[in-house]
Amino acid sequence: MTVSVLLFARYREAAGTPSVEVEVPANATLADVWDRVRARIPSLRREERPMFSCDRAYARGDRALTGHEEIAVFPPVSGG
Amino acid sequence: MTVSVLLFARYREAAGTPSVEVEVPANATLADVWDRVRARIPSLRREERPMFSCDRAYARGDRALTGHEEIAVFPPVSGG
Amino acid sequence: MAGLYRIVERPIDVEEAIRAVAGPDRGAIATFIGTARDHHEGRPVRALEYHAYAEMAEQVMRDIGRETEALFGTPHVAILHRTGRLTIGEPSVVIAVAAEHRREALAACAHVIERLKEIVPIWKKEHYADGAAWIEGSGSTPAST
Amino acid sequence: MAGLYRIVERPIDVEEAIRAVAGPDRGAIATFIGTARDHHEGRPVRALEYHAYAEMAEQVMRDIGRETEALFGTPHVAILHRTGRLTIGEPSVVIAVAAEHRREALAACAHVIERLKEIVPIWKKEHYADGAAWIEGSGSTPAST
Repeated sequence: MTVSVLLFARYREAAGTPSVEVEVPANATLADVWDRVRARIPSLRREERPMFSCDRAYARGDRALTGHEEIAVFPPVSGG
Repeated sequence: MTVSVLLFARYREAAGTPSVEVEVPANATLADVWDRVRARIPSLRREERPMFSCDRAYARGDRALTGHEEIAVFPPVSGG
Repeated sequence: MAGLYRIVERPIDVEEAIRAVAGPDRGAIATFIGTARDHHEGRPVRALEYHAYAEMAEQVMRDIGRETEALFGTPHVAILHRTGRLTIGEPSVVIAVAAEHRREALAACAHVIERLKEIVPIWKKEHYADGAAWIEGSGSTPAST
Repeated sequence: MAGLYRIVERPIDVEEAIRAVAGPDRGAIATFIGTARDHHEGRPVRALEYHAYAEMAEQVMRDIGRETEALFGTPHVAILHRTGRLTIGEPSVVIAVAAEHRREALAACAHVIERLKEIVPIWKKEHYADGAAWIEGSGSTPAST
């Protein structure tokens, strides 16, 4: 399935794009998606502390996807 | 010596005056002054928790007076 | 010591206190606003009235600012307390503390309101539909503690 | 649940947050304002820039409001966070919590800013005379803790 991944902050800047599409097997997890994103975008390869969200709520890397979620990956937050 | 005593809040209302003058011996204490004030103003006789100040700083009842201080007596504070 | 310590008879607003403490080297401002509440211990309150020994109150508020700076390292403190009659909802007191970081600003602000209620010579009178009553503090004498 | 939770691109002010939480049955409003500081770890900062995942950020701020109400009994919470470029001294975040009494208002306000910094998807970039850097949080993943 094709999933679109939103990128934010340093990840977005490193990727040069606000979102990226990757192909993953059915039932792929967020961690699988992140692996494909990093394979596609070399500047993200050294990012070791990603935070994931599914449909605007935090999710863990082992979360399995249906392909219909709004997915985002971003670095540890620093608002305030 | 004659000392003038400022009254605040409920004490002022009970006394019907913002200040009262009393005669006390030289070297009288704040507690002595308070005794005279209550003798003069019956509506203050039941007040058992006075706070004293001398020259705009808190002082204890055993503080001896020169007669030149700004003296005040008032109930426990309740600002905020 | 920087700071603003004032008993005022007009309405007070939080912006005035914030302006008094803000500055480019500070990343955090904590404020506390006391407002006239419409009830007290289950009884409806129609209005509040505050009376102050203004000259001493401003002196004691300044002392609280000094104490707060010593405890929390926060020299930028503002305390404005209103006197006279307040309608429900109006601010009676506004405190603002600015600091480099959030934790000392928040801790210092909480300290200021606690100390204000303990020692600043101000008194509150509650007005009800059928009368009024002075509120009395817990009343330890600061000089003896 | 009452409350105001918003990511905004324009300047924010504390009065807006206060108005959102104030009410006649509340005697205390605690606020926290984060402002753009002119230095960080000894280095001069010229400007700040905040980027947010706005839709999720507002959702998470609302979650923090719910959590805060559960912990402190304070349903009246406002959180406004700015995005875009800020000049030094401008507020980046304004939090206001109203409660019947001061202690829960102050404790709840402190809780909100701690949680905001932990979990709301917003990122800060510092601009210096000679470059810029994204600031990274301590980064425990909320879902795994």
